[in-house]
Amino acid sequence: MPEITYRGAIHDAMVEEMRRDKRVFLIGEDIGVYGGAFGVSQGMLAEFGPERIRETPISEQAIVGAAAGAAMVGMRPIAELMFMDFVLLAMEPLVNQAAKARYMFGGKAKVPMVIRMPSGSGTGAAAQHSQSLESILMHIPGIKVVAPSTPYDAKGLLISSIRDPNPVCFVEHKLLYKIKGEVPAEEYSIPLGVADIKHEGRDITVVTSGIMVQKSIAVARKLETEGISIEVIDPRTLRPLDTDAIARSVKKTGRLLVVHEAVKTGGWAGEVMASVSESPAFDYLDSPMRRLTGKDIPIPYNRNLEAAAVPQEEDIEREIRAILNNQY
Amino acid sequence: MPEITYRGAIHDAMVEEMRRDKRVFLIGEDIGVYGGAFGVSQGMLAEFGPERIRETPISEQAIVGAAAGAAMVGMRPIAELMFMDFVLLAMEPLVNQAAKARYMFGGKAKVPMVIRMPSGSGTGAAAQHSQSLESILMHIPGIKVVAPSTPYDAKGLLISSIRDPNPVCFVEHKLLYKIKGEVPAEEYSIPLGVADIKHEGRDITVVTSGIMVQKSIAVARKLETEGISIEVIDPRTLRPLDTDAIARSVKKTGRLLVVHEAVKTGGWAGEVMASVSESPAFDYLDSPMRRLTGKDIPIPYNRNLEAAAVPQEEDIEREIRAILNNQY
Amino acid sequence: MGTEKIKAAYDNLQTEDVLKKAKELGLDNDTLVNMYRTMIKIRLFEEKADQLYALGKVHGTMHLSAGQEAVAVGAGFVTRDDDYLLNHHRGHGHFIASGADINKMMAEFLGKETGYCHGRGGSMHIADITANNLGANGIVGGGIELAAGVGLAVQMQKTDQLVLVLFGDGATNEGIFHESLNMSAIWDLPVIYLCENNHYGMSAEVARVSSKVPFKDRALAHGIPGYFIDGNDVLAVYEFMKNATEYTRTGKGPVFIEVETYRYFGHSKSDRNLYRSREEIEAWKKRGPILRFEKLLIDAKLINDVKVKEIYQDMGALIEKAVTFAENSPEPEIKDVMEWVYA
Amino acid sequence: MGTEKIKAAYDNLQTEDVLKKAKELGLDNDTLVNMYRTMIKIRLFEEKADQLYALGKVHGTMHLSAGQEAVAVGAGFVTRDDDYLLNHHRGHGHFIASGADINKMMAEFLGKETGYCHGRGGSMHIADITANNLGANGIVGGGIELAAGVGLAVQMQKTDQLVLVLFGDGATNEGIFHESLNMSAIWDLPVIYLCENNHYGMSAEVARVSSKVPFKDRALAHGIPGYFIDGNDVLAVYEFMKNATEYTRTGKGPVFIEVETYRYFGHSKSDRNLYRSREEIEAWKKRGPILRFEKLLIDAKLINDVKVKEIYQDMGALIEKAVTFAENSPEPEIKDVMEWVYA
Ligand SMILES: Cc1ncc(C[n+]2csc(CCOP(=O)(O)OP(=O)(O)O)c2C)c(N)n1
Ligand SMILES: Cc1ncc(C[n+]2csc(CCOP(=O)(O)OP(=O)(O)O)c2C)c(N)n1
Ligand SMILES: [Mg+2]
Ligand SMILES: [Mg+2]
Repeated sequence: MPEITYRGAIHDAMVEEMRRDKRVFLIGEDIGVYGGAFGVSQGMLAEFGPERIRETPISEQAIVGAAAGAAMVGMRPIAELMFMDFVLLAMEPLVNQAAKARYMFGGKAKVPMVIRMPSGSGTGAAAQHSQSLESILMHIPGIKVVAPSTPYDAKGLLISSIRDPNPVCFVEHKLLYKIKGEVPAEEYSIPLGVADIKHEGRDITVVTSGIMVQKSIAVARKLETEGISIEVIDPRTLRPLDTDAIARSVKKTGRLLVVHEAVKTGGWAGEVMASVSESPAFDYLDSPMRRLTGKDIPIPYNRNLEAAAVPQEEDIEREIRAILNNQY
Repeated sequence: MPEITYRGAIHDAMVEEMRRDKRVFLIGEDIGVYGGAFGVSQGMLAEFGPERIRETPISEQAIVGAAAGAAMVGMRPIAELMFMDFVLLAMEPLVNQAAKARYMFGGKAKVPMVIRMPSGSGTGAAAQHSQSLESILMHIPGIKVVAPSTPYDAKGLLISSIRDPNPVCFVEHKLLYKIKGEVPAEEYSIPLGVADIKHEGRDITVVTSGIMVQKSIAVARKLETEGISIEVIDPRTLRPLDTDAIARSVKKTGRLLVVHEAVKTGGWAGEVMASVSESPAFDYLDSPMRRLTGKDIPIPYNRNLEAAAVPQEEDIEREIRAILNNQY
Repeated sequence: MGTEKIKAAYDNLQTEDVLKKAKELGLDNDTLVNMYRTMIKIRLFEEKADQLYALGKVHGTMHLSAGQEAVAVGAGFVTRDDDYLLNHHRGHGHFIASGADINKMMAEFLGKETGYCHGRGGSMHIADITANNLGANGIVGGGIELAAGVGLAVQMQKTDQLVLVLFGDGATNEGIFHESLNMSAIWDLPVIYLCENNHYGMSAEVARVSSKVPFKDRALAHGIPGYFIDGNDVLAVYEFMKNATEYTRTGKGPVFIEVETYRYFGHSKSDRNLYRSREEIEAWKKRGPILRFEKLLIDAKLINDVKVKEIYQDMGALIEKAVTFAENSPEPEIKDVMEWVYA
Repeated sequence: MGTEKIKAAYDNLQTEDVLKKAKELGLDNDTLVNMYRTMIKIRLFEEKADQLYALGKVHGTMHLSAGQEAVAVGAGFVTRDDDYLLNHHRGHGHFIASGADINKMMAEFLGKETGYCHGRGGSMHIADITANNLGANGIVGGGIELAAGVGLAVQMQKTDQLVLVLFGDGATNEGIFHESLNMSAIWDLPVIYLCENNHYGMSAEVARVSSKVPFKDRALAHGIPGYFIDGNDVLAVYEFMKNATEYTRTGKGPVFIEVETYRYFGHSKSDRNLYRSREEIEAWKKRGPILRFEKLLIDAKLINDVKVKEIYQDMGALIEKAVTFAENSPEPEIKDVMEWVYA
């Protein structure tokens, strides 16, 4: 299989779907000749023209509102928000309109749209350009939340997201754009709501997402040499969350660590723990469920502080060892 | 002690603080002669005049932005959002500005402001006017989230919120406005971050907030006659969350039920469970932690559906019995 | 309001001149009477809604449009069935004028399974997606938020439909108003922004919360043609809407029309009308859209007192039938409460 | 840009006329030279920032204002120390012109503990709250969002301070722009909205994303005095700002000034300048604000080539000192990472 970047995988998914289905179009800021702030849509203006690579004013509420409106009448917009932080300007159309239209109107509306949003810290962009807000989006009935961690997942999940008849928030961690991975040349898609075991193991289940999947895999590989066997579960879609897969793994390992970059309080680790507590897996727990998360702070600018604000490989390793040694 | 309504308690807290401190003012829509959509500010225009009862255009982003700006330069605004749902229009100034200014600027800014917001269902206001979004607000470092369940708490907590040097989201459940309770005539305040045991018990801990506190107390009283002893813990502030008080109670009872009106997925029940899992109380659990929450749907209009969308007393009772009978 | 106003030409015209003008607009006598009939239908619907509320039969809130019928009818008789309607919270009249089934509306109002939204939406969310009626909106500015996108879809789908979006004076102060107008203007989207200036946004008198009136100036600042007209004159609304649709339907871009009107009932159920005087309300009722159009049609001998009475009876009977339909309709089943969150 | 423009009167004036006008504005020779010096300081700061970035010494992003110095200096020399400044992402120049300590700025840029924000904020969030400098903002429109509230506080505190809020052409398309202007207008708040129209918002050419230019029309639609002037003419900026502050400081309400200017560097680090031509950039450099002011001052014999060289050297030395200060400053301590979330 060819190796491509995460950025390239997202680009390819959009291009292929736009070729296949003329209802699909991209709307957002600087997505044309600039190619998007992270270069994801480079070259698309040349192929599809300004009608379908719809460059907007700096008006996030109108971008998401327009996407929702267009979706309600038969289009399949992909809206790009330049940074996930800016979804805070578009919560009204997303939550009060797109997410609720179908239910409010008694099942008669459909709002098939995707909002792509680069998330997370690590680029020195500081507090207003580094947030991981997926826990907030997960809390909204009517929308789906997808957060791929590899090029393969990114392409397959984006294709499913574009074809999905519901509003989908598609979270792209900035640090993932450059990573490479194998992606089939032929068409494929990955269903939403199905977790993936990124590393099989017996001793502890690590549920994690986005960039933290990459970090957790690295730790799993490292500790494997010591005979510590870690199962890394990547839900891939945070809503709907594949609670069965998580429960299955916890039943097997008896231990759970949830790792996310989002800040701790109110973060989605709690949702995972609640789901385990509600499942028969709870009785299989050999130790308390734990979480390792971003610190409860805005992301600082300074490089070292920024790194200290979110889990790093050492932290994951330390936490896993602590749990396995019953030190908590 | 005199008995006053929850609405009256909030009104009195504002009036007393405005008399005491001329930096305090109220800003929002229809807060003047109309007295606010829920009548909370009735009569305040007459006492304080249009300068300090600052009636705005329908511009929620500007309201919260203006409150943040004024707070940064020495005022102590109370912003009223007519419905909590409209905070979705003001997430940018709240989350990217007010919550982060202090950290971003290296500890040099202070943003002492309160945003009052009526939450919840039960009035037939349907999907866009009935949300319980406190779980989202809880996830933001830099802001505090307060949600009183009685007139006494409402007044004491609002006074502390107004005096607090940080942005505080003050969540008022609509169905509480009419309930009455004893409130001291003399000045008092309740510190933020301290839970209250609303009903003491031994068999199970129910952690709950807002209107669900009232419902849980009713169930506790009812089941008491059967010898079932329920401890109802009301965190009162959701951020900071008094995790010690929760852990203490769980250690005592060995069982935990979290009840909230907010929808299930990503709701703050998960946070409570995570905190218990992280605390020594986890080892005292005699059964899995459970949650009873709003259903994962937008709030429907029809009266019966609306009631079915969120926990009712029967549901709380059933859930408690199930846990105590080890049926889950 | 202390602002210049483009008065519709009808005020100082003689009856025969008006009729001539109506004919030029393509309105024959039957249509004129039909417009009147629809205004009565709306008025009676709103009055009945108010009564049902008083009787405790309605659980939620409602925003009644009595007094604003000329806007609904003047606009609704211009737009085509396949045009898109984005309505607002004070939207009953517009739905009726655009041909909605009042049985299903009333049933929705009572939260019944037979309502347009199967009782899930209520007054504030009545929609009929299959008829391109994209719903009332509980969020002030909510329709405006969606409008540019619907217009964009129409443009990309290359049809000659258009989007009519309704909102009040209060909504013009939401930021999305500006974002939406800007977007529609730069892309020449087929959107007609119809602003019902009824002098108040809830309790807020327009001039107290708005930098400058009329609001059409805000449209002009976006290079969008903007008009300020008498919204209690149904023929004036019809004429400006007709011109606007012709302009917009041929790809020339958005149009903004602000109509001056007045609501008779309180803002919603909780309103004690403290912000305005009884005299003001009475004065506006004397200039009411129905009385005025009725007088014209009587002068023109298109109707007479007997006919008026008959129309009131007919429309009243329809409303009663709708109430009966709604009251006899089943409640939604609780087991279905989780349906329709996702497609 | 194809729009009418109020040309500052200076362009076609003789040197002596300009000097006379400057004197009328209260600018003596020393101040004029000082303005020039400050422009050089800004330019050299920005060029150094670019170099530091290229050397890998800066972790985050940055938005440089080279080419826009006349705006910063023209405005910064008018406002008082106790006025409030709400800056935007392209804000280094404004901080420098308003008297900020470049050591602390440079240290913040390098993320050091000695920086204005102790390394927590970086280029996009430099602030000096004690000096009423309320910060740059990473959110387009972020300052505009806060401005009305700061103005409201000033009004309630009954001082004669004012609020200067800066933003680009791109920010005028955010809804908050409209909400903020409306709010300032209805309450006569002491806010000066200064829009730096540098022809692009990132890659978006103004006319492609904006319904109508100049943006001053949007202010006029709110009844706010609006001007469109040459932003590369430091004296023109000074004059209009001076008039605006006099108007605003005396309680007459907000003013909007749009200045036309141009940025030389890319939008930020990731910019490959594909949306504009090298020729365009060069043409604007020829009309650059520094060259132009320099020529005037030389003609007027206030400076000469030797003096120019000296100023460059002096300012360069200051910048070098700032870099040294910053580089020698300690990093924040990791143990303090949780500090300052709450007061
Ligand atoms: C975003 C938002 N803010 C506030 C409200 C509460 N609200 C509902 S209608 C209304 C007044 C609207 O005034 P206007 O737009 O003039 O319409 P009218 O009611 O006069 O028809 C208000 C403040 C809301 N529903 N949505
Ligand atoms: C709300 C928001 N949307 C988008 C961005 C990304 N962004 C940063 S600067 C910028 C361009 C701003 O253009 P303009 O206002 O003209 O200022 P300039 O950069 O030209 O000085 C964009 C799109 C942002 N920071 N905030
Ligand atoms: Mg109105
Ligand atoms: Mg610009």
